[in-house]
Amino acid sequence: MSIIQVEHLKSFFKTDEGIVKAVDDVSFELRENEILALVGESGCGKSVTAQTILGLLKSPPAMIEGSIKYHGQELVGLSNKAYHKLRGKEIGMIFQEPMSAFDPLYTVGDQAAEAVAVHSKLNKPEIRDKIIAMFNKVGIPEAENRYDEYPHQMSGGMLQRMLIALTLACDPKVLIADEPTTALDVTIQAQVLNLMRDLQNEFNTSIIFITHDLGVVAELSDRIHVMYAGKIVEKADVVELFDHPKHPYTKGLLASRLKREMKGQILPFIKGTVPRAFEFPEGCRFHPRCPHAMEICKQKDPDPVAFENGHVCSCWLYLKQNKTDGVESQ
Amino acid sequence: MKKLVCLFTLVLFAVSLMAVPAVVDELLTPEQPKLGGTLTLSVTSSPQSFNFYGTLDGVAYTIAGQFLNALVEMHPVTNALQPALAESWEVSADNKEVTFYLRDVKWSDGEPFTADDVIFTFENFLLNKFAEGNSIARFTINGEVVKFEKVDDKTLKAYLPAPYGPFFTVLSHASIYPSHILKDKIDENDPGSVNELWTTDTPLNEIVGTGPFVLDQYIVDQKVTLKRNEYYWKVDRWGNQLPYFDQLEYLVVKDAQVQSAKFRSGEIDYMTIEAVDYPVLKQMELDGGPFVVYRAQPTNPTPSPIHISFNFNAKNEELAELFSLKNFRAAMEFALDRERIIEEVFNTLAVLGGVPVLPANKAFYNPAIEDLRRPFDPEKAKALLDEMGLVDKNGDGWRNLESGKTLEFVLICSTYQAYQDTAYIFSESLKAIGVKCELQVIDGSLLAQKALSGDFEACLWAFGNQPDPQLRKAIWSPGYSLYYCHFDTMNPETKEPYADLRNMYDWEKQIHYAFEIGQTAMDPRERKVQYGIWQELYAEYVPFIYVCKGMDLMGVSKTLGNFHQTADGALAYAVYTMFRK
Amino acid sequence: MIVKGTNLKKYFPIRKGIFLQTAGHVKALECVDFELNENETLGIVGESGCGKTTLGRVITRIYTPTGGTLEYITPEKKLLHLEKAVDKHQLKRFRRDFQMVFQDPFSSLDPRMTIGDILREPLDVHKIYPNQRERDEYIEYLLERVGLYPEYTARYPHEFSGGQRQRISIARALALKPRAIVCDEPTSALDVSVQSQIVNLLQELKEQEQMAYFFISHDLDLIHHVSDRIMVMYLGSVMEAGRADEVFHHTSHPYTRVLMKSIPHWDPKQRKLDKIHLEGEPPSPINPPKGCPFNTRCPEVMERCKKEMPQLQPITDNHSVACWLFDD
Amino acid sequence: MASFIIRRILIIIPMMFIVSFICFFLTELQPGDFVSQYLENPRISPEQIELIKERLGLDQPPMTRYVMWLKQIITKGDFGYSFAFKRPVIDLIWERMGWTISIALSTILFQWIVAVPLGIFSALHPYRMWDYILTFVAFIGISIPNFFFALILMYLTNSSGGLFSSQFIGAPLTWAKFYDLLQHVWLPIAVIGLSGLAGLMRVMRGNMLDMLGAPFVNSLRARGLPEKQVRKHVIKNALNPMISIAGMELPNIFSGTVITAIVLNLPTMGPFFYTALLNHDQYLVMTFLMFIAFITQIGNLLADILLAVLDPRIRMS
Amino acid sequence: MKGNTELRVRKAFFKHKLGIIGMIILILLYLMILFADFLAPYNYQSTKRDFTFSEPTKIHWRKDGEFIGPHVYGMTKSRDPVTFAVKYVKDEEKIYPIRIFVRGDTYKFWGLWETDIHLFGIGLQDDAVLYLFGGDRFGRDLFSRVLIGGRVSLTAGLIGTLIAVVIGAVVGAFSGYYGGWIDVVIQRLIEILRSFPRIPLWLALAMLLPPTWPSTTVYLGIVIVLSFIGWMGVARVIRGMVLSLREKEYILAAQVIGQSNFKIITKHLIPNTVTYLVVVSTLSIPGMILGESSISFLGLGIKEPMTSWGLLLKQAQSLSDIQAHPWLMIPGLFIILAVLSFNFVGDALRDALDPYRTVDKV
Repeated sequence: MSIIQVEHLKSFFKTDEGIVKAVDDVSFELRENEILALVGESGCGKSVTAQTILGLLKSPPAMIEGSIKYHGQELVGLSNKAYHKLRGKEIGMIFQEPMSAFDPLYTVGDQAAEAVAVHSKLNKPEIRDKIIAMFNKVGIPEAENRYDEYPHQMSGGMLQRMLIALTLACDPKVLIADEPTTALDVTIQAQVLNLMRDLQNEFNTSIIFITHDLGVVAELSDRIHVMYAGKIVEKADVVELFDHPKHPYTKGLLASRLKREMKGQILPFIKGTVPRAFEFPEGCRFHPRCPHAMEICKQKDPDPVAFENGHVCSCWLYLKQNKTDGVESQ
Repeated sequence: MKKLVCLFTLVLFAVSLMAVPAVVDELLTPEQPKLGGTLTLSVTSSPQSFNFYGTLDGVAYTIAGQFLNALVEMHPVTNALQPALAESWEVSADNKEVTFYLRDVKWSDGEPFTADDVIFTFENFLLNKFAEGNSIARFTINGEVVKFEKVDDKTLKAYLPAPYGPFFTVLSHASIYPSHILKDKIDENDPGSVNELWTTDTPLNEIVGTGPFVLDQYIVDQKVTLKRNEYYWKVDRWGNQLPYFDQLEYLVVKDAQVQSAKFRSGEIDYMTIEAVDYPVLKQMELDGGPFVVYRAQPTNPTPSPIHISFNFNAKNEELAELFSLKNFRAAMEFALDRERIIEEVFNTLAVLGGVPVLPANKAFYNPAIEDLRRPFDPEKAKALLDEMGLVDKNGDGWRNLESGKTLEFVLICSTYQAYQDTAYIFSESLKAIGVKCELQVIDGSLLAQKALSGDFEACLWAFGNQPDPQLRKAIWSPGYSLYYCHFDTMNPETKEPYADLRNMYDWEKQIHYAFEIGQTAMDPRERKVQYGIWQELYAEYVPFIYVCKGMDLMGVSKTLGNFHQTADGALAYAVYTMFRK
Repeated sequence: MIVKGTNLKKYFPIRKGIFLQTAGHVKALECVDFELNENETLGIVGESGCGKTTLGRVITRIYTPTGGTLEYITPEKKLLHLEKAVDKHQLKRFRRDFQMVFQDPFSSLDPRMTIGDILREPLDVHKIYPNQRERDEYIEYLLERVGLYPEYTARYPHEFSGGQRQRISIARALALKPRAIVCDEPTSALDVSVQSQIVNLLQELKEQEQMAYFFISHDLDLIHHVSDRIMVMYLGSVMEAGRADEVFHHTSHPYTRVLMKSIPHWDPKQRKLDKIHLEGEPPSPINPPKGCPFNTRCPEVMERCKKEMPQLQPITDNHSVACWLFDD
Repeated sequence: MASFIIRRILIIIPMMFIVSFICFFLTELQPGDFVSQYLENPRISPEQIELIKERLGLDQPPMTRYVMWLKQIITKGDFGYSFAFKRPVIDLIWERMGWTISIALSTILFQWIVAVPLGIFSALHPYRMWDYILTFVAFIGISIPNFFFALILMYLTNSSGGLFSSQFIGAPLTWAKFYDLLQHVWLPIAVIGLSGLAGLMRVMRGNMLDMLGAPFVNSLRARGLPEKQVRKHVIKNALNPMISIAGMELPNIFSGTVITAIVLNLPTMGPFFYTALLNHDQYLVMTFLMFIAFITQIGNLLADILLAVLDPRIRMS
Repeated sequence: MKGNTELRVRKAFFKHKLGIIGMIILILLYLMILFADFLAPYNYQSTKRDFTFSEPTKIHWRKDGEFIGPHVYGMTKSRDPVTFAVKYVKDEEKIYPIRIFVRGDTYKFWGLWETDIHLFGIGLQDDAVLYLFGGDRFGRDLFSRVLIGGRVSLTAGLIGTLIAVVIGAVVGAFSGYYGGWIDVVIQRLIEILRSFPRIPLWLALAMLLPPTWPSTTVYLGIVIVLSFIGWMGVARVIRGMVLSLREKEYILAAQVIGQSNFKIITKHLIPNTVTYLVVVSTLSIPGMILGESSISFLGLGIKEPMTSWGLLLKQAQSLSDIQAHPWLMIPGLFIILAVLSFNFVGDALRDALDPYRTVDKV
């Protein structure tokens, strides 16, 4: 049962350098009670996808096509007013930089209360109680006192917890987490990831988790979609993907991981660099860096190929040879 | 506004025993008045003080003129000397003793005016060298000061060291202060403390006078209001107590154009007009505006005709030598296009104006100087310069000095627009005859400082003007404060001003002697002769090249009564006889 | 040995008010000892605010240490003291031998200079290759050395990607033929797929140029990969130090252990996050806790830890720990 | 917070010392002195001038006078004596301060009341017709010399400046007088206010645009706050930086009044200062400059305090 | 963040229509003053008695309905016997065609070579003038005077800003780079100086200029007075920038390679603030132009025979002047035009450069 159904989504921007195809023909679905990870390097379009779902991109300059369905309701082209009912209440979002996600002039408690008040009919003391309870739940010590403090008085880890508390206090069905731990230290990251896992179990929230860190993905997610240059190149169950990556890009990413036993050796790597958003190459966008690049890769974008276990990969290697069980790395 | 005088009439030195009633004549009251109302005039800044002996501020002088009187005064129109606080006086045969009989006058607070007030005023203000606005120089004759002595409450004697022709004239400027108010406020040990009396924060009921009005209200930087003095001692022909207006207001209007705007909108009843503004205002009058614009022969004392002077002791010795040559100065006069200046700077509303004495001053004006004036003639100027060997030696268009340097000098003038324009036109004319004249426009006070310390080459300036040449002693007498073109003639060894005849040219000596005689002469004809000699010498040797003098231009609201132009062109009015129609 | 630090301290004054009076100190480094040997990589690892970047800047003398000694041994075996105001020539000499590669490839290159200018600057300062042709050849050589094309000299930094810029940075550091390079998180701003390229380049240079590295990172795996010896820092102090293998295989300090466990494992079948229990957050370096800096979060905290600061003590030949658990 | 304010106040003392020093030597270095204006007056002799100089202390070396002046200020609160008015300068300044401050404050009020809403409006409709029109008008406002604008307005409205019609000067306060004041006072406020207004409006617009792009705005929207509530946050954040501008604006308002006040004949400090400057009424000039500098310091102080009250980040650091 | 700042600024600037219009006007204005002698039909100092306050000359194209090209008629001056107002009566018999490259007053072009060719005019005639903006009280050509006066007004602002920017950049850079006590002292000093009101301080400073200085020196003096106040704003902005640049790693890199502090400031810090400096300069020039005109308007600035727009406007000070000779206000329009254009350009540059507005309120 899918909560969010994204089909052929395109988010383009007009800039001085040309049209940026930040998200280009992306389709996926978010299922109930799962953590779906969107993984990719900088500029791959994962954040834009999230913002498009929540209608946070201004149009113009953004040009959005395709379809996003939330419980069957079409979100593309939805009025701002209708979105107000959706954001927070149905779909919540957490951001990479917890510090800049808060208005510096109001206390965290007030900001949380403001958000909750919009979506519920509770009176003020009830809201306060609810938020403090939520703060306690996310492990904020002295939640009562923290309620009246300002964002700048708090550490990043603390703020991120509060942002999670604030977002969950509105009881959203879906949570979009945009690199929520990237700005945090590993020890804090571990705490926050743990927290998210626990909360997801408790609240039965579906999560779209956006990150560039495969380690985090491996720890947390149920399914993974790998994005490269505005496209989803591979979709799979988390175990499946780590065990049997199919797309050369995914393989490259996994291979470049540092392993203890490789100390002192030359590390495998993907040649070249990530293309900039306004100069995505023609054909398969990965072909200039792909060790298996063929003539066709330079000309035509590959269509996704479905494998067993819901594993999907967009690569000419599989289209051409038409194998259903994929190709082992050479 | 206190109408200052320019004409000097005969001094009444004969015994005058008849008490003159304080009735103003027909000249000032041609129309039957309506009583009451407010007269609104303007001043250019807030008064710096209400004590005009304690400051040199012109506004203070203007306002004090409305609430104070002197022993004698000049008629506002004819300038004839007439009794004021002194009802009459007699002069001794040797012309050295004057007895004043004081009028029965009350101060505006009801206290009687007595001889003590006069003694008090002379002692503490007029003859107090610490008072900034004192008049010691005017009451000093041959180095000695006039003495006053009380005979009784209403009688007073003045002892002159020598016969002194302009005595009554200087006396008419000596306003009397109330001793009963101020006596206790003076710090005996600090004679300079008189300057701090009647400053602008004094409660206005402590400022009393004998004049037609008395101070009522002072709104900082906005308005000074005076109200009618119930005790004023003048009446009109019909027996009405003067003044007619209940109130006299001075609006503080710093900017000339705002003043002009206020006049046009009828907020100000009358004002003097700049020559450049005359055509527009006259046109408005013709178009039915609420005012009349008058044009009269110049009698206003300040400024005197503009003059151009050259420093005989300029730092550049070659120039100094040149400047002291009569022919050079004559050439400069030939190069001065007075007509053009009158036309362009004054809209033709100016007169040539003689040398320091204006033609309107019939008592002293010497018409002979008209023939001595050198009219604009660049050819003659060129010829004179050529004759002196000042020719263009290097062909760059400028004449050269003997040393080969370009004949050039710096002409300083103040920022006042008419002066600047005059200087500009003069320098243009000089350019045409190959003389380089660089203009330097500087602040008036700075110009004074430079000129009076001899730090200049050429200067365009104007002094105040006075009805009696004696009052201009400071200008013509070496060592005095305004003598500035020939510093060699001042004796550096004496501290008191003293002329050093050794370095004087003959014509300078003649001027010096003429004044020496004129000062103590009591016969007006003798004085006119002596001062006539001075005027002729000035015209001939041109230590100052006089340019011209703007006419008296006045805009007056049509609603004002008793303001008119007499048959001979003089403007006849006085604040205390005007009324609202 | 190239450089040795003993008891190094670095306090930053906190200035407040109109005349910026000192209102306290950020104690970024608290009594740090280290030494760097020739052709050796010393890895410094720790979380943000642990003082590792400060240490890197003290070593390169961007910062003057507040206390302790910093000794440099020249190739001629002369000993220079660098901790206080130093002779200009000596400092220059030292700078030539000790270079640095920075974290952010987007801010470490002057955007107004061409690549050629950037590489020329160190040569000009130290008057190496005054002959223009030789110099240009050398610059081209440097570019090739780091895997770029020589014709890049005329281009500006903004025309390059992060990985390429980091290569330019390395080339600039190499230009003076230094003995050691401080690498301050050289790969943390790079994309995962590019990171390995830079690591490989640095490793290659180490072997070929006999380079010594002072390698700073928050990434334990990376530190393990490149380092010969490592130091684990927490709140300005060294918690654990020793041979890389030793530290990794016999992790001793509770902090290091927690740190190790916190790293997400790239294996979804072995999820471990729920197994760690590290409460709270690091205290502020303005008010570090008394005793052991880690005592506020340590799972094995004892009374003594709250009172006394443990010193770094060897537990084996190549391994020292600053923890009372190992105080025998 | 309290210590912040105290420290902030204490710091004004040494600052004012330096200010006083600058003021003194700024006036001291000017060519000519107070008595030079007397040289032209025929009623006064060189001896008298010497006497006046002596009385006014002008014969002392500058450093001595400066020290004496400072001493008088500290011990007696005496800022010196106006050569022209023979009165303590502080009294003279007080007499004119009322109108000066009233006009300055009303001008600032006017600027804010007009500029802030327009700036917000402009920012919410950026690069549309009204934004362009407002921008254009704003820039015309900045670009007209004050005095020229005053002249043109006077000419157009047939006004003769001042604050009251002459019959109301000094009259007791009545509705008629107040109405008369309003009829006059709009001119200086409009003239002085217009230039700063445009700047403020542009800054407000810019702040708004910046804040609209700030990450927290996205976060607020993501929480489902209605646009109205989001704007409330944005406006509050955009207004804060304006407060310090208000502090800095004070000296500019005062300086705006100098030439305009001369042209418009206002009973404020400006023309008085200008005359004093031309008259070399040294203590008056110095004290005036000091006074304005002081008021500016106070203005900055108030702005700082207000900012601290409104911005927790500043309040708590 | 990516992309060259200058390129980005240039691109963004050219989207700003008002900015482009401003830029074009400025280019025209500066070209105008560059060729002022040549463009001006008359020498700005040459007086004509017979054309005092003559109103802007009417240019006619037709004579008796027949097109004969642009020409003006002869004029005779007369004075109203009652109001003494000057009147000009045209004499349709005397026709003077307007020609280009006409001979007139001689001048030294750029001070280099003497010539008497003017772009257009009717030549030197006794009874006719071509005064596009009318004449002043000496019968000088206001059009020519506006052109020449622009030299002072437009360059005073420019040079003043240049000086201010150089001082401000250096002081700001040192203050920001060294920090510590140097910074504290400089910042306090700037704060003190900024707490003086601008115009009174200008006036007080203008009073310092010895009035006996020749006009060209006064001009320099005014420029220095203007820049005296301008540098502080620049210094503050630059200090702020340097404070953030100082933390940039390329500055650290320069330190590490042993570059001297002086060279770091001059080679790395200041060049990287240049774009900002350009914006700051553009934004502070208008204030300077207005400042010069204010000072000159009050008579404390530029003096005759030199002229500036402010000084020219001084003639239009009185209401009767405005009424009788409204063309005297034309220099005011030029001030507005120049200042407006600078503001447009500055604003466009700022918008283009600085979406985060660090250079507001200089």
